[in-house]
Amino acid sequence: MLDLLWLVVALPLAGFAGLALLGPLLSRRAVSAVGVGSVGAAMVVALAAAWTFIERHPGHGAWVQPLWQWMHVGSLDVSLSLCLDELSLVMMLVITVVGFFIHVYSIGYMAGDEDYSRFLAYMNLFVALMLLLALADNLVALYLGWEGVGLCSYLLIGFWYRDAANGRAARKAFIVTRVGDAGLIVGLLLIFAYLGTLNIQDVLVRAPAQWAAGGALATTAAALLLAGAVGKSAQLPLQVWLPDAMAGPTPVSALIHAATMVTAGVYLIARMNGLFVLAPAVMTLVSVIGAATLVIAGFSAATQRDIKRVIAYSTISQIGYMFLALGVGAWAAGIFHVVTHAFFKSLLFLGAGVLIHAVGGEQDLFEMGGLRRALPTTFWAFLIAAGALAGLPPTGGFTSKEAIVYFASFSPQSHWLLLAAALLGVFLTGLYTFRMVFLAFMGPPRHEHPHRAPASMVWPLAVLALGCLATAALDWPADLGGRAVFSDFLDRVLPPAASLPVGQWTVPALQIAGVALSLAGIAVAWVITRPARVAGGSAAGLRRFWLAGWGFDWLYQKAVVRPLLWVVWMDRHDPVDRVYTGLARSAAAGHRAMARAQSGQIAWYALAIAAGAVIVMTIMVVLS
Amino acid sequence: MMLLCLIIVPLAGGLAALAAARWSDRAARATALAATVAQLALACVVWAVGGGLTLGAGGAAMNVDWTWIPGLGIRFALFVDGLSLLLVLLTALLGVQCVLASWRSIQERVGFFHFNILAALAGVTGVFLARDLFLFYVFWEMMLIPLYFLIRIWGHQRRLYASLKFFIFTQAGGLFLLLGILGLHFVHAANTGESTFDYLRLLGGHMPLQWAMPLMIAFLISFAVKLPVVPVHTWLPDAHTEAPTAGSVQLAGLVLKAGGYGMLRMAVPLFPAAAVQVAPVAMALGVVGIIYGALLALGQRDLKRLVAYSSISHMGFVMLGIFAWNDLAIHGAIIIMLAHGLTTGAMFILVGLLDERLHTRDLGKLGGLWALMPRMGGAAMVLVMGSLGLPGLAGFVGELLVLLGTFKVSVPLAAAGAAGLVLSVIYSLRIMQETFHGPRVTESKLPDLTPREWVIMATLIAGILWMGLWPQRFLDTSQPAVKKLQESAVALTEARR
Amino acid sequence: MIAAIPMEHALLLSATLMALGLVGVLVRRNILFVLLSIEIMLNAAGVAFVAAGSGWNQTDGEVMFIFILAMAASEVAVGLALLFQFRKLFGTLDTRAAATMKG
Amino acid sequence: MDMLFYISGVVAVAATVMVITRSNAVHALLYLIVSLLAVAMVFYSLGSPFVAALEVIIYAGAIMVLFIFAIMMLDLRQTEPAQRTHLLRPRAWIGPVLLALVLLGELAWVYAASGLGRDASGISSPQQVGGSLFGPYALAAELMSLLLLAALVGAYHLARPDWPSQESGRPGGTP
Amino acid sequence: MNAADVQAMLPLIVTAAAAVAVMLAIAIRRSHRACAVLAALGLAAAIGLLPVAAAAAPREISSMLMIDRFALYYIGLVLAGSLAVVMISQPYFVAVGRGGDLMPEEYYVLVLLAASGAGVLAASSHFASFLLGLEILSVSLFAMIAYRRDQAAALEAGIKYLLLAGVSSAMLVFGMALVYAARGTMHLTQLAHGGAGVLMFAGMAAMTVGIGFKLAVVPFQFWTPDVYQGSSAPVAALVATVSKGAIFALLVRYFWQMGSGTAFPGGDGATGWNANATGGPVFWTFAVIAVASMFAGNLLALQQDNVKRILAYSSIAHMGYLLVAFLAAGRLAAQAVGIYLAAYFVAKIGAFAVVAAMSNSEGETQQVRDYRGLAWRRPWLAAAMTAMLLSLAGLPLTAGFVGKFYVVAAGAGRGLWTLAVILIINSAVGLFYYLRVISEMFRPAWETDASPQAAGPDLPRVAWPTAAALCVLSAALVAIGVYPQPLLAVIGLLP
Repeated sequence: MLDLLWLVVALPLAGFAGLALLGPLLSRRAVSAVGVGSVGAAMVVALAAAWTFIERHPGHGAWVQPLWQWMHVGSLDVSLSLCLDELSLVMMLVITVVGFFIHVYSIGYMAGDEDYSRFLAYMNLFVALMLLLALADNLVALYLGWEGVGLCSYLLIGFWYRDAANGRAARKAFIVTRVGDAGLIVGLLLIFAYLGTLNIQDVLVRAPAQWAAGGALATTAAALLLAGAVGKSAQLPLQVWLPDAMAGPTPVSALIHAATMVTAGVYLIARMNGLFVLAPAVMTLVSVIGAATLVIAGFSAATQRDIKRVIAYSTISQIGYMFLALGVGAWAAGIFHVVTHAFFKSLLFLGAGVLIHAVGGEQDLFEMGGLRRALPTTFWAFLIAAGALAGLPPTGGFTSKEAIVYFASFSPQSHWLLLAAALLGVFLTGLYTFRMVFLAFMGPPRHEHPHRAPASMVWPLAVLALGCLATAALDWPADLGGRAVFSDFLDRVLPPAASLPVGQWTVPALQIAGVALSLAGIAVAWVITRPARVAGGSAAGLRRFWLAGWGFDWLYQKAVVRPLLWVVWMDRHDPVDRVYTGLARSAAAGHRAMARAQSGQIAWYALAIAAGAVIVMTIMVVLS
Repeated sequence: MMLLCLIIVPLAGGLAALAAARWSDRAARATALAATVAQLALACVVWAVGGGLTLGAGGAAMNVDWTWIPGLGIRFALFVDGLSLLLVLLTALLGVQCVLASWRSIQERVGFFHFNILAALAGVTGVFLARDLFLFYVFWEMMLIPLYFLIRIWGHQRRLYASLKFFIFTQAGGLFLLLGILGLHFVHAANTGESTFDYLRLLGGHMPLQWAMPLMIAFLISFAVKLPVVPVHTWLPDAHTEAPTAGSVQLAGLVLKAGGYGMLRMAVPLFPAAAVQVAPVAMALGVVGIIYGALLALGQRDLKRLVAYSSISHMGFVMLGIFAWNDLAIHGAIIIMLAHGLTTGAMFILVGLLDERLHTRDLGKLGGLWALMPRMGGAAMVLVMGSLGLPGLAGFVGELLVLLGTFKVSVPLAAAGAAGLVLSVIYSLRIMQETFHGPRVTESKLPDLTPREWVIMATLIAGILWMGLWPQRFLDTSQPAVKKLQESAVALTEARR
Repeated sequence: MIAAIPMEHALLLSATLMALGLVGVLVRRNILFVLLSIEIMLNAAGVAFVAAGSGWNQTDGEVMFIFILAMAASEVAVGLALLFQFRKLFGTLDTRAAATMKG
Repeated sequence: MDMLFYISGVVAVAATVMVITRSNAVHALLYLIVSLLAVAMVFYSLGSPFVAALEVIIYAGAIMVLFIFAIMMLDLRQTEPAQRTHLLRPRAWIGPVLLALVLLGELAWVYAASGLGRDASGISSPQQVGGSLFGPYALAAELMSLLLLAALVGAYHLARPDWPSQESGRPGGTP
Repeated sequence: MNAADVQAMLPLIVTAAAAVAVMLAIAIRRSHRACAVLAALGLAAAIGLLPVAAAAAPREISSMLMIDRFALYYIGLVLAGSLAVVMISQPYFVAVGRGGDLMPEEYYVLVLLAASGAGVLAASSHFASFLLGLEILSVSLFAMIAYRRDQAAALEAGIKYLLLAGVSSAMLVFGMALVYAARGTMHLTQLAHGGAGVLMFAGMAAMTVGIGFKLAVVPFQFWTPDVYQGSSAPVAALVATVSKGAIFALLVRYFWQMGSGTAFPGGDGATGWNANATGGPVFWTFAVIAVASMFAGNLLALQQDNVKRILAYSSIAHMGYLLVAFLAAGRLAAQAVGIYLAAYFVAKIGAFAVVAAMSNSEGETQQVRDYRGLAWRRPWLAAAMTAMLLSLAGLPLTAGFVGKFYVVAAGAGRGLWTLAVILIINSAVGLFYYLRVISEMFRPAWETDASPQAAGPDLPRVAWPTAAALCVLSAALVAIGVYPQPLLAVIGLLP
């Protein structure tokens, strides 16, 4: 079954090719069949492959399926190969499973769109490239997937291309992530230059052997990879693109900007764990970035009016948690949060999609309200997801977040500030999540007849809600009687997280504190969303600052974009050309001056001859 | 003989097209198409026969070596290796596209037009195949005149200015090449007593640095103008912008490659010791080109001009790669040349198609065309992505290899080159945004790609994908040639170890 | 008739005549006078030849003088013919009139 | 005989100065004839009587007469006023005279520096000259005939009257 | 003078005899066509006799003419050039002379005389033949330049050329006298041996004025554009080629020997200059002149609107280029001069032939704008003109390129890098004005609002002699450009 692994990537790719080339010719139904079916088939193959992998349990190692040689020049040997190990397996499953349900959801959500086939084509392409990213066994192939999903993100954010604002958002996403990618590519260069390979396994073997821990090379390499991760995962300081990326259709937000692509940065760091371990400074940086991001994004999320922007900021914030986890060495916890986050965040987006659909495209929370009765299934699914996001038991979110909070306090790399940030984040998460829930579902209904969503949109919500709950079982805390199945599974490829010795009651205490803080946040949310206060939803002072995402956009506009545009503007006529124009002008001036000497006057010509005679005579006589 | 045929076929085809035009325009087009297809087929045969050829191999069936001007040891000699072969393949492929792309857009003086197209093709092919430096120079200049006419007669509004500028720049550069070739000849003659212009004999001759340096610079100036390298690039935007589509394709796809080829084949291997000294400056100029070209591309409103400046940016990578001079960088430079030929060639054709339909290239007057022409939009998307170096497409392979190679030589330059990738995203996406995306500018119905146009685009895009996903076939072709080049330029190769 | 004139002196005379002829060519604006001045210069060259021939005790100088004479005659003949036509078309002999072509 | 050379030399120079400064064509021509005669005396003093005779006969005789014909035909006895005022302006003279002086100075220096030390006193009879002209220089003499032919044809073409439709009023003529 | 002498001089004798024959023919009956045919036949016969003369070469004839292969090559060049000029002259005078009283018959006498004068110059080995050859050429040219005597421009050109040529000839003769005074001989081989004193150099300086005037190099170049513009196109072609080519051959022959102490030919691989001479007075004089000519010629032509003046200025620049080869000296330089002059002859005469072909009784087509769209109206004429201009610009596959290549090669081979670089830079500048003309000719019809026919004057039909001449010239241009070996083999026989 593992031999068919390539199909996981190839099926969505084939779906893309079919839709791109033949899309306009196919019926809507056929388009759905191809677009969703390809991902569904990929999911089946992925599950089968995963099952085989786990069952056969090929020892401590990865299963590699070489596809073809990509480039082989001198010492560079890059092949396209798929590599299945515990980590990529997890990612593969998340991508295919969550991806499949989002595709199903899209059938209903995009039903009215004239570019339906194009949409599914892009989505299929995305799934294929994301899988390639996850399964790549070398950094170049990973980069192929990395850039490829960036392209899909760009295409899908700007899917409704007629609105120039969407196009702007799409370009912003591509360009900002590309800034990070420039760092990533330099990191690749550095790794190849000093380790002589770009194969991930080889790098992880050679790096500790050749590079001293904490050395400059390891630190630089890790920092450069981190730059790529920061860009892709919308972490400080490159987080600005993600809120704007909400311009795309909601399934896109769910799939790309919540469940999969934005967590690629986390995946990259986890994938290259052996390298990051060699660079403690960078590890600290990762955790600091994560902590700072989660707090900053949390505040912003709490002030947004647009439901999708709330979720977007929450995504940034949650990825901050993941970074925090990675930074303190809790690899499995970080990845576990990726998994749970994929479920509850995509569910949130899909739910938001239903809401938006219901109220006729309106995204402003303050224009919603009271939708609980009209959309009961959605309400309950959304509630479960919100609970997971807020870290309430018994959801997957609870387990993963508690694990992160735990390691933030008791990992050898932990610091009380990290813990404080994590806990503050928990509070904020509860606050903004339930502010959203309350504003959307509670209170008096503002819409007489909300649109009912089709079944294809509703049942994926239910499945994902189940997923939110089910994932909790994967790593249920031991003190609550669970088993760390997931962590153990991943610990075969990732370094096990170290922990300081802790007392018996410490873990439950932390859990209680987490839940309590979350509940406190919910309570605050309840208070501020009371109808009486809703009217005062106008932004002022700090709230406006948070609403605007801490002014990062403003800063970049002033510090980067404007100067760049100024340079471009000054430069647009190619100043170098002036030099040549000047040369041509001076030649023309020379021509005019000399042409004036050609006066036609015989006397003048004769004078020239006489002068010439004198000059020639002088040269000859003087030199002889 | 096969190599001679590669040159003769387009030349004869050009004359035949000129003659056929008396009969009908259609006949002229058909003749030209037949000639270019024949050349492509011939090139493919050479490729199939001797994939990884090294210089001089292949015997008389392949090569030609006739006495020409014995007094100075000038011979009519052709050779081929993997490097030349790849570029010849590109030439032949783009030749077909040029004829196809002009099928409808050129309605005036059709015979003369195709004569010029094919003559330029023959010239470029000759440049890639010439073994004798004198012959190389002859072909080098020979391709200019047809291109001049293409711009002058069938160009856009500022064709007069652009054609003059193009001609004078490249010819001035060419004259320095002439000087360099002669200097090389005489220094070689003085050292060995052998009067020859044969590349293979001039190669590896020991030359004192005080001679090698000025000669190298003379060669370099000429190639830098063609490539082009900032600050001798300013002919390019004007020429590319004002040329008719086929002219732009030839300029971008072929003429620029001649510059890169010259550097790879001549400038460095003939003067390795001087190249060691020049390399830092040359690489820095390459990086300057990458960034300067990208900045200028950002500032343009004319779509064609934007693409033209992006060429400067891309060619900066070629310069960087050549002077980094390790196997990775050289291969990268070769792949970039090929990729740029396909991508930018296709891009110019695309702009031509837009111009045909909308009669404007002003980005401010375009937009929202996806709804009208989704196929063309899709093609444009692939090309734009190829231009910004998306992995999986041709350009990325080259850029990656160049950067990998450069990093081993100079970390800051490699980093700066990588930074250029960010700028390339900005201008490339702007193309997409302001043509196919954004609000619609016209309500009138515009035809999407016709079958002919579809074939052009599909071929080129297939090539781009092939080279992006499976470049090994190309790398294998050029590998022995590059190895030979490196062995010739021992000094620089050593310096890079 | 034994004279002991240094050759330099004769050559100096010729040079002086040459210079005067040159001044005439440069200063005069009448075509006729310019022609006259050219005759002076040719004559000066003749003097130099005769002096040199005399100095080297050869007849070559004198033969050359004869050729110069023929040359002067030819130039004058064609020159004066041109002069007539010029006067006829331009109505003047001023060299400044012969400046319609320039630049 | 020395004195003859120097005196006639001075006369030649003085007369030549007069030629180039006169505004009246006939006067100038007469001074030129004086100058040529003086040069003939110089030739004589240099021991070249045959050439001296030729100078008088052909130069002063034939060629100058051509000029006189021309002056008469063109009615140039009265000079145009513009010519005269031009000649009175010193600025017209400065440049040419300076140039000529530099040239003369250089030549004088060259003569002094070259140190020939020869006397221009070789005497050649008309016989010798003739012998040489039709001996070693026979070919050149033939060429001279070609030269004169060219002059003849050229002058004839340029100066022939308009034909067949002769313009009236303007003087034309043959030399 | 014996039979062998006569044999060696046959081409010159035939040319001169043809002149006499034409004159006699005129005396019998005025017939334009007959005169032209006679002149052409005479020149063709003279060219045909070159191998016969070569059989007797090298041979010095009565210390006046050195008929060696060097001389014969340039005599051949001069005669061929004259023949081409005769071929384009006949239709030209038919076209422009319509309705006037122009009597073109004497013109052919003058052409033949000029050709013989030029031939004498090319073979001259004595000041006497130098002086007389030059004067035969000059006097013929005086009359030919002003030949269309009803044209003010022609007269103006004639007067200018006559007066200035008179001054420069006087300087030349004076210089000869000084050299003679210094060395007591006027014979080249004797002049070549023995040292050169300051008096000799002063003489050579004065001679340089005369030679420089004929070559039209700076600062003796001023007459060139005016004379080219004013004279008939075929005459301008003659002035530009035959006169300059002969003088250049003479310059090479004389100045490579005078003052260098080295005999000519300078032996195998040896050069005219000895090593000291490269930095010597003659070298520096001509180096300055060459550089000034290159720059002045090209700059002056840059924005010129008159095609004939462009060709005039370009010829100034070309003489500057040629002087680089002259300065390089030696076997390669001799080849360079030979092939460059051949290429220059072909292209210049060809260009003037096109100008002549476009002339009619209303005048000559001189303005660049008159050539607008010529490529569409008269494609072959435009093609020929383009080829000529590209050759003058020195583009490959034309004769001009081979010439330029050899000149640069000669300069580079001698280490004259500065001059070579200046030459290169000037070539680039020169492109501009050649291209301007080409660009006008190929100006597409859709570029102007007016129809192309309205843009220029009515074009006459191209008569067959002109067409034939253009065909031959174009063929020669391409042949030399593509396969110069046969010509090089001929020149290779030079010293």
